[in-house]
Amino acid sequence: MKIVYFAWLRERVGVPEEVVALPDGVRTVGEVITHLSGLGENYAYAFERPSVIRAALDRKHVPLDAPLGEARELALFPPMTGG
Amino acid sequence: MKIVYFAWLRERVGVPEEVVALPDGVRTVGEVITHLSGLGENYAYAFERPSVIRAALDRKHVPLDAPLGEARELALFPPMTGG
Amino acid sequence: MAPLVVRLQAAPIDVEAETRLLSVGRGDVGAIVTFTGLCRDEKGTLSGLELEHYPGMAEAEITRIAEEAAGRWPLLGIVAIHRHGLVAPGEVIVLVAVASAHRQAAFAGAEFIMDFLKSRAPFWKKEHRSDGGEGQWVDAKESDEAALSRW
Amino acid sequence: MAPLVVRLQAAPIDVEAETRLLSVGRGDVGAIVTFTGLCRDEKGTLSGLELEHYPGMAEAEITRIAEEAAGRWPLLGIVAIHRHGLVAPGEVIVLVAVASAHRQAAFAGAEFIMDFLKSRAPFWKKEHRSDGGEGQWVDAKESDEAALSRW
Repeated sequence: MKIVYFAWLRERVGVPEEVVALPDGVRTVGEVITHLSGLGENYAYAFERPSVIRAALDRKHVPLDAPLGEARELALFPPMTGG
Repeated sequence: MKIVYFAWLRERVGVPEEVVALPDGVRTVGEVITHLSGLGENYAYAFERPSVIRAALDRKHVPLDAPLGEARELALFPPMTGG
Repeated sequence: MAPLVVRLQAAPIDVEAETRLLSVGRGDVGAIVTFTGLCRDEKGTLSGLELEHYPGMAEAEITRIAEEAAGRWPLLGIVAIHRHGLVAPGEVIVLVAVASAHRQAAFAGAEFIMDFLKSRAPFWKKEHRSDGGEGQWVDAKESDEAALSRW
Repeated sequence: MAPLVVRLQAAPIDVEAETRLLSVGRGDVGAIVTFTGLCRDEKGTLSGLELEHYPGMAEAEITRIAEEAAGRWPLLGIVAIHRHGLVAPGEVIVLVAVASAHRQAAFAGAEFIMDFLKSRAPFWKKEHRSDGGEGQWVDAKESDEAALSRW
């Protein structure tokens, strides 16, 4: 699955986007985050406080318990600070 | 006392301002309006609905039961429609 | 509070120039809310509005309202300019612009000033009809008086 | 609903030109509320803000918010323009301008759009420090999230 990162999440992970092969049991956004957290120190640091992470599937906001469904792009980012 | 009129009150009275000698018993704005109403048809028409009249004494809003006190200028006008 | 500009004028209002004063050369302003009230043509029936005012009281009353707003919210500047005389459709009748560090205060200040200006500043509008007929004085709206109760 | 302009741009925003579109050549607009959010310098400690956004989603999300506002109030036009990239103190980060026949709808529409834009549009601000040190990512404010509950 294509995953894109923004702001300090992007800086901590170290790449703006990547394609990640997800294990079969990973079906929700929250499960993706748990999976990513185990991929290395940079990921563990990026996701150390999962509760602050916001997510979008195919560019629409979703809660962390949202199923991935047929989505092609998952975006993970901190709370937004535009405006 | 100097009395100034605005908008349709000015049009109905027929003058923008005038000096009116007030009888001794006239001590409040409302009493001035009652007195003016008896001065002629134009006044009676202007003040036919006293409840819609707004007033200012020396350029400060006052209720109709406000005493005239030492005020030099009484303004009478319809509800305001600026902005 | 920083700059407070209150003015009545017969000439058209230069919204951009008046509003620019609120932020030029300063780094503390984070939000500016600008309200402009425009003359409508009421589906083509009006050629304009004649704005009558009470000289001396109008400017004082708007100043009083603006200072009240400055006391309620942390504002960094207020501009309030009102036309008098004949105004054509599409022209600005009133400009209220409020600066603050943050948006909530700027919005609240601008709405407060407009709500009180509508019902407390001594201006009256008379319609000028496109067909040349005698225009009517605009009636005050009860909703404008009611709007004050929330403050 | 009439014109809906939503745009992201790296270039400075021409507030006057963008807002003029809402009223030029029409007689039905009686009120325009304009919000501009400006880059603050935080008492001289910042040389600017870097605005990161999610291309593709940012414009779509602002459009969605603007259309929601247009469904709630009788609006006659909306302009919403957001900068991205580096913005200097005093420059406009975001412009939201809303036209309506009357002021209440224009104020409500502009505040609604700004409240949701703040917490829902995918933008993130990073500080650039005047002293050249590493700047921080701006933290989201709880008050911005809380502001949504009133709508």
